[in-house]
Amino acid sequence: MATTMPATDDKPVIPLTARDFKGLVDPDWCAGCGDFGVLNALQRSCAELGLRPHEILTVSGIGCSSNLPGYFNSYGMHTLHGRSLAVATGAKLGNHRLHVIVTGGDGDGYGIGGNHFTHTARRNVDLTYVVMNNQIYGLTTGQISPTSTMGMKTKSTPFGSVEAPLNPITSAIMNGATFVARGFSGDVRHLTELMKQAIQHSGFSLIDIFSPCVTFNHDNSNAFFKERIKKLEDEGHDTNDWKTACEKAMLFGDTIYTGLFFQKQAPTLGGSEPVLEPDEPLGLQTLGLDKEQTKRIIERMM
Amino acid sequence: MATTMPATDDKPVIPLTARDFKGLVDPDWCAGCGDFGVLNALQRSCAELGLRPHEILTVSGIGCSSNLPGYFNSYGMHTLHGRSLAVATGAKLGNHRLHVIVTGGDGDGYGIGGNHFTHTARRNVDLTYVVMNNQIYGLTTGQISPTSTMGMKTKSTPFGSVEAPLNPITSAIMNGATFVARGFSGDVRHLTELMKQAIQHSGFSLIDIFSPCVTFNHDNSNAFFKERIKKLEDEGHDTNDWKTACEKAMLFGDTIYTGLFFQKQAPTLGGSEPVLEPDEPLGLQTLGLDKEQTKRIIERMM
Amino acid sequence: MAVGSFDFTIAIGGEAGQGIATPGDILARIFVRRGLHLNTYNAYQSIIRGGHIFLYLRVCDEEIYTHGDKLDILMCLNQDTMDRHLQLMRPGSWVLYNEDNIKPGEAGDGVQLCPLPVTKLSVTRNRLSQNTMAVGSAAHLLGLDFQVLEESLTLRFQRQGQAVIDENVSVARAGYDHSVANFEAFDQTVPTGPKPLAVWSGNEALAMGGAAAGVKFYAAYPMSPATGVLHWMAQNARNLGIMVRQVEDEIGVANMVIGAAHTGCRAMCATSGGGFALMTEAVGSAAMMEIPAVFIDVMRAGPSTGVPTKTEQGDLWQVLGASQGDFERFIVAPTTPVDCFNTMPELFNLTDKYQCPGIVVSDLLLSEGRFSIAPDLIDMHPHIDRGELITKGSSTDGYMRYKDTETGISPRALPGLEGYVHVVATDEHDENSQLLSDEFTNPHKRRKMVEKRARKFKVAIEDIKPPELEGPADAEITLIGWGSTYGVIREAVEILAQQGVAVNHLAIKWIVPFHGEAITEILSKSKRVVVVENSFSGQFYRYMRSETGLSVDGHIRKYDGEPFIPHHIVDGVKAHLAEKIECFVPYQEAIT
Amino acid sequence: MAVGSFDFTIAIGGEAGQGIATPGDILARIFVRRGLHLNTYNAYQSIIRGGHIFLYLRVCDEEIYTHGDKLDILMCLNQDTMDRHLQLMRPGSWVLYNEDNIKPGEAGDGVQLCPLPVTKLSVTRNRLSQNTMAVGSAAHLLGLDFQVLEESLTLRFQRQGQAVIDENVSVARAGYDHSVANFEAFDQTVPTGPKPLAVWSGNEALAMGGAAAGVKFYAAYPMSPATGVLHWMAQNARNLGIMVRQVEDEIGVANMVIGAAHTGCRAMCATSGGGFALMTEAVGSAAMMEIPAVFIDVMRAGPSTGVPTKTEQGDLWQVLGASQGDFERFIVAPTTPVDCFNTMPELFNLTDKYQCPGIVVSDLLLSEGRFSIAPDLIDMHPHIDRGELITKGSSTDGYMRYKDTETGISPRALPGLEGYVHVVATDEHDENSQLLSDEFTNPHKRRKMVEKRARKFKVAIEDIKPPELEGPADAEITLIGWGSTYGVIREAVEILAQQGVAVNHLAIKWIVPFHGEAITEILSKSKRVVVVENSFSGQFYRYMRSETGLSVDGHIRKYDGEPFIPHHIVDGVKAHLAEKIECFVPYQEAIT
Ligand SMILES: Cc1ncc(C[n+]2csc(CCOP(=O)(O)OP(=O)(O)O)c2C)c(N)n1
Ligand SMILES: Cc1ncc(C[n+]2csc(CCOP(=O)(O)OP(=O)(O)O)c2C)c(N)n1
Ligand code: SF4
Ligand code: SF4
Ligand SMILES: [Mg+2]
Ligand SMILES: [Mg+2]
Repeated sequence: MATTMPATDDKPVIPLTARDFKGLVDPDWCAGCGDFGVLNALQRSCAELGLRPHEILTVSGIGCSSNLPGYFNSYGMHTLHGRSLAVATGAKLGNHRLHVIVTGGDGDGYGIGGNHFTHTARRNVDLTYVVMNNQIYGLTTGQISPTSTMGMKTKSTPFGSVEAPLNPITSAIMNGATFVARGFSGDVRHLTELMKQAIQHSGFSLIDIFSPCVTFNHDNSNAFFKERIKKLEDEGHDTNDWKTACEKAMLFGDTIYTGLFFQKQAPTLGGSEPVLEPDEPLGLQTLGLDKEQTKRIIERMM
Repeated sequence: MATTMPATDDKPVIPLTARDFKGLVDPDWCAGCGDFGVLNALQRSCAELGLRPHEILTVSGIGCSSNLPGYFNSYGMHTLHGRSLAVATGAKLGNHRLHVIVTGGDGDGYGIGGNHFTHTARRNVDLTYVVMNNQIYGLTTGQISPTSTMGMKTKSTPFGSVEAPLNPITSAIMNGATFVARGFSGDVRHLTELMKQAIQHSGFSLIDIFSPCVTFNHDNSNAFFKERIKKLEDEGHDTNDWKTACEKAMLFGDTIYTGLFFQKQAPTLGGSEPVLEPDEPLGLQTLGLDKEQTKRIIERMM
Repeated sequence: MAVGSFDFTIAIGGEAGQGIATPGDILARIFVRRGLHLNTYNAYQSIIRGGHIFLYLRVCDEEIYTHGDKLDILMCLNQDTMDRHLQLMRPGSWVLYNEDNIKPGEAGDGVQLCPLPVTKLSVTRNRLSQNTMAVGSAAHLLGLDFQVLEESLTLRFQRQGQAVIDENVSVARAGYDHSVANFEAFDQTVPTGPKPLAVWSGNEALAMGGAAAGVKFYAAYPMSPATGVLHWMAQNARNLGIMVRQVEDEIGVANMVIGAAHTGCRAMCATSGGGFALMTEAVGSAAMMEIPAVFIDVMRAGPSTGVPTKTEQGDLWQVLGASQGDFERFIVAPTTPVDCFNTMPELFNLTDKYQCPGIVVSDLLLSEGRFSIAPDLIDMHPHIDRGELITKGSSTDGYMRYKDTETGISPRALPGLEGYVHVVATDEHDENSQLLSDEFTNPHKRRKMVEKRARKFKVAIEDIKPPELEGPADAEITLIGWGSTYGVIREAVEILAQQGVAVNHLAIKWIVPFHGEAITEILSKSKRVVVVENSFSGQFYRYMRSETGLSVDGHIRKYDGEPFIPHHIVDGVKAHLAEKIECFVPYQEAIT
Repeated sequence: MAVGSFDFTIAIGGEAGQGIATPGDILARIFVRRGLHLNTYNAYQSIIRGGHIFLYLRVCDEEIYTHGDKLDILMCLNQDTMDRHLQLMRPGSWVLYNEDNIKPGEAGDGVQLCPLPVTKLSVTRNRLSQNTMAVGSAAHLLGLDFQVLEESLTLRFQRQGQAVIDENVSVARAGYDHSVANFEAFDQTVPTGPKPLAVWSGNEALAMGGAAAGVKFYAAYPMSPATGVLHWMAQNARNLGIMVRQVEDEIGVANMVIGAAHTGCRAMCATSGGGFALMTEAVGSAAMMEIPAVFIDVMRAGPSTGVPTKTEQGDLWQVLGASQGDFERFIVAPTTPVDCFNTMPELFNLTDKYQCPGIVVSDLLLSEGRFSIAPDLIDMHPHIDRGELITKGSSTDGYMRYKDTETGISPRALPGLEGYVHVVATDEHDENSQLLSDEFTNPHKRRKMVEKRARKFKVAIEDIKPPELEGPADAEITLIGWGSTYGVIREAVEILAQQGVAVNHLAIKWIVPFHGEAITEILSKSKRVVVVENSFSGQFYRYMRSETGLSVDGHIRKYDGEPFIPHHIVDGVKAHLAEKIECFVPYQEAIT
């Protein structure tokens, strides 16, 4: 069967609601898990942006949070632990018309997936990365993650962690990410706005979200964040200023900031590749070379 | 055969010279390769610090630069491409008396080894990481590396690279490294001083070194650096100030800074682990449990 | 085995988060402290809340090797459990449930339905009361003194304080008394064994075996079903002086272990198939550098993420094919929990002697199951042999790390020693660890080094016990299995014997080196050979054939995630005896 | 083959950095443009400067499959080359060298020593003059017109401008003239083939085959000896509209390829053993998600980093054991450069049809060798069959990505299409891609899905041509090889035939699925079977036995990094005929 192009759908667009982005099954997250708020915000933001399910590809790794694509009505890939950003980069370049949204956990993204995080940011791949950062490994029943705080007691650190946590915000900024924000699953409205901006941003956008694990992380609970969180927007933060952005992102005491820390415009990886210029996505192109292409190849070999 | 402890050597110490750190074979690097300068500086610094070959463990990955341990007279491990920091962490914890010096290339350390770089920095493992950053993959005959500049033409990017380079200095600072410096293979004296400081620093020290590849990188040559490099020391830089450090590290135009960008004191990974307190290195301890230990284990199971 | 005179299985079913572990634990402790043998299997899902969890606790007055074929008490914590399992209950069994929210189904003949009026009897609104009450009732049904249960509850809730203890005791009492008044108890009394037993899981046995062998460095990245090893190590790190690290990924884990091993630590790590895939490159590097280190792959149902909480023996070829090129490494698949323990010191001695990696292949069934163990079977002071290890400095010249000796074994000096400075390398090197590529890639040196390393393994097989046939020599069928299927085949063989079917059993533990000749010799006398495997493609059979050329007469395979229970094998043997079939795949009944 | 009437080998030796490639290239071009067949092998090291590099250029008027057994012209660029190789020169051969800095050794009878007074004759001080002068002399020795060489030089240095051309032409002329005056030339004239041939390497053939198959996405992390594929792809990316990416590591590569493949791109990547080790987890995930993608492992001598510039067939078990669990994937080992090319479209059609990964196993010898090829053998417009791929949106309801069909193949819809929204997953899932673990891990659903996927491969073997025996049916010995040894075995068989020894040859290309029955049938008629392998442990033999149970009569193996040349096999066959030995390992003479 030859590859043909998909019909661009010309039916009148009926406005969708968050409910239209509900997946086939209900989440199996623990009652009270922060991830519900993240899912909710993502559904709202896609609806509010007027996106349609088949235009979106969610890509995740493995973890409680990485189960999200199964609960969300769109194309989805539930890939390997730590590999979502690599898969997503391939998918975005393969079909640059898709809105690619990568969802996962702090272990998945900053632990095992850390190298892809660094390099996807650096390359400014045009996708949105939503990290449900609960500062713990949830699915494997509670071990430290790269964002666990010093001294935290978990099954793998019964005497308390002795490792300094990674700061995803400052790392992302320094690695070249062009949109770096932090959200809180307990503030769905705010998170929805951040997600809308992130999805609309052209380039690599990170939203690191405090999404408490009610079962295994009793240190960083909903209440913990509720009493500390301040929004950057409320203070007139300058999102062009990486220095202040980093400085504010480093705070994790009485004040913890959420909001958009940093944004800049830069060419995206796909945008810099002339191969994507003929607007038809690579993955939907008809296969087979033409005479001219063939001739050039053979001539080179003579 | 039972494990016994090594004889602590009580012979009078004859001062060593750089020549004493010459390895069994001569380097097979191209004439003019920057790595000669790095090797030279490392030999000098070890001699000047009064270290002896058997007290040092060099650990490398794979690459032209990673061949260094074979050319250096000390214990050495020439491991897998990208894995030197992980191996070195294990070795340092296994015998914390060793001076562990990790040597390698930009591809090895920031490309395939990027995740270990992030996390070894964060954990503040007490070792010195010497990166010969030639902004290219030398051993594989010339492809872009994560530090190659935009537009650089290589065998894998014949039309020019479209990826923004990673800045090892700012990344290291943000990932939690406690000693972050940059050197130039063309200034062996300066590099030697940096290395001495780095080796003496307690915690994770990075020296990213411009070490030009004369064969495959014609953009970033010795001459290129010679005319641009300024030393931080000459300007009275404050090594406690991460903001200025990052700002200065970002410059890669008419001025390029070398020197110590940032340093702070923080507990090291080994230092935080009570298991290392009985000074005898783990790897040299006599094996076998005592009665008390055994009793405690069995009781737990009843 | 020989099923004992007392052989009783309690199953508790509910959803994740309903607290199944606690009643299971309380009951388990009562039995083992009484000196009874225990085998538990927990059928669960990769979710933290919801789903269907089903815990089997089998208790016996003789040694047992599986969770068995039958259920005596079914404790339903939710309707789902009732609906799924009631039909499987046989005459003489009991079904306990909270009558407030669970409707019983149509019970079979002789099945006693035991509704508990939980709300009415409860002194508390705690949602876990139904569990404790069911435990109380079960205690009565088993003819246990309430005091025994009370002691166990007290111990269990000790750390939570007297109020919690009191609450639980009174709820349990209510259940006990209600049961006395309403249900007919078991007609046997629970026997008492000669002395109290302990409880461990296969993972704990692996960890403890490592500790006994002198492990000083343990690194891990969490992955089910191997995480139990990490948890044990972390818990005991300070007591035992073991450096335990959670690392950024499995690649880091494996390489860190190699680094620590190089400095002289006995070092190990455990993961499951996906994590092991990431470790393979490092395994090859350890072989090339000739550094001993131990890697454990606890298999779960694959491929890929697969079914994280289900068992399978599907990683054999991955382990055999770990990393590029030919190299020396041990591969061993322990057969029982005690064997998990004993394998570790044995393997560490071998990897030290032959200076190469060792790989242990376990699986979810063995690693996560919880089993009784007689404490005196655990030898925490095994023989330790570190091989040709140099641990003292010297001023001798001319040390060559990869000296080409007659045995292929080159004396190994630890970094830090004066007089032995050397570099180890993953590139091919000469005797003095100079890279062949550094000068000119000499094919003769290359060949010599390949042969030097390979020579080590010419004799290694002699250090390993050949497998032995269990059961009658003139059996109708010889069953071959490997690793964790030892127990279920053993029990099946006994059941068949009772039924007059003579079957014998060849259990394979050592995969590399492989006792191909011994196996060929044994099987040459068999009338009919059937291979039992918990995988789809018969990975073990294909491996055995690759090493021996042997073909067999039939297969019994399972790949639905649930483990074999004895009657699956019994049915398979009968099917093979009845007609010539290639492969028997048992129907998994318990949970539909 | 049948060695043609003209069969000539030139070897150029020197150290890295002495510019061996250029004279090699110039000579190669002359021959192929003349329509002669070419086979080159470059023996080099993993260093950029120094060491010993030895380039073989074999030219023939008939098709050839190896770089052969003999040397006709030896061009020494340094003393080392003279010292190492002079003794191997046979009567009727020439040894060219710069008399200014190279001392000749004791030449054998009939070996013509041809000193070149480079400094005296040179118009320039360019250190590469000796190379060009030697080329000039070689042209004369071969009886070529100088004009032919001049044309070739002009073409070669075109981009560097007229001055460079002139300089080279005059140096070459000096060498040519000196040779005319002093040395005795070849007594044959170099023939001319029917039409000009092109030159490619196995890596280029793989890349071009991919491009012809419609590859739209190529990702790589550089690794010898696979990097040639990346370089070709990068060079041709814009012409062909292929997205080519260099990625941070091989894990990223493999996963990126899978992502791109999922959106409909034919996608591939190439690496060597160590990189493939890192990709294995992803290979398993592609199988579970049922995404077609192609992974190439170009083997080099292992284990671990091994000998990066040397050849071996040591990754077979790694590829067979790639990733945990049982899953469907194709594994194919092309036998010749043209076969490398043709394999790609065939494999992409299969992976599309069966929606699973495909793995190509090549090796350094095949991938980095440079060979002549008749352009009309390269079909850049092969048949493309994407299988059951849905590429148009629809409003039909009820699409299930993993529908359990009769063939096991479920119609595959690309993301972006309206009406087919679905999730793919590496966790075990049901027909509608819901995770089994999400609700309750149903063993029956699990079994059904394993069987659905496996069913795809029940018939796949029918799409693959069974291997065929080449040579006389009643041969004394049947040689079996796999992948790249095709050529050397083929030539050895012909040499043996000329010597009156009847040998036939069974070359295996498809590893999975494996035509075990066809092979068994063929070998059942063989008098004596000997397996030829470029590995220490006989990985292919053990695999063949695992699939067929077949044992064989002997082995010819090599694992010193250098490839087999025909007489190694010839010697091996004779050794096996002379006495019963298990394994013959040829002595590698050329470079000691
Ligand atoms: C290669 C590999 N290693 C380990 C695992 C086991 N694993 C599954 S999820 C997970 C971590 C989950 O933590 P996180 O990403 O923070 O997600 P959360 O569950 O907290 O949302 C791990 C280690 C795996 N699936 N694959
Ligand atoms: C897993 C793996 N992938 C790829 C390679 C091939 N390889 C060897 S060195 C190298 C890169 C070298 O670059 P760099 O680290 O910058 O060192 P340099 O040679 O420039 O000093 C690569 C890709 C390998 N050895 N192992
Ligand atoms: S374990 Fe934690 S992260 Fe996972 S679902 Fe429960 S609350 Fe959420
Ligand atoms: S190729 Fe480049 S990096 Fe490698 S030795 Fe030569 S100059 Fe140095
Ligand atoms: Mg988490
Ligand atoms: Mg480099």
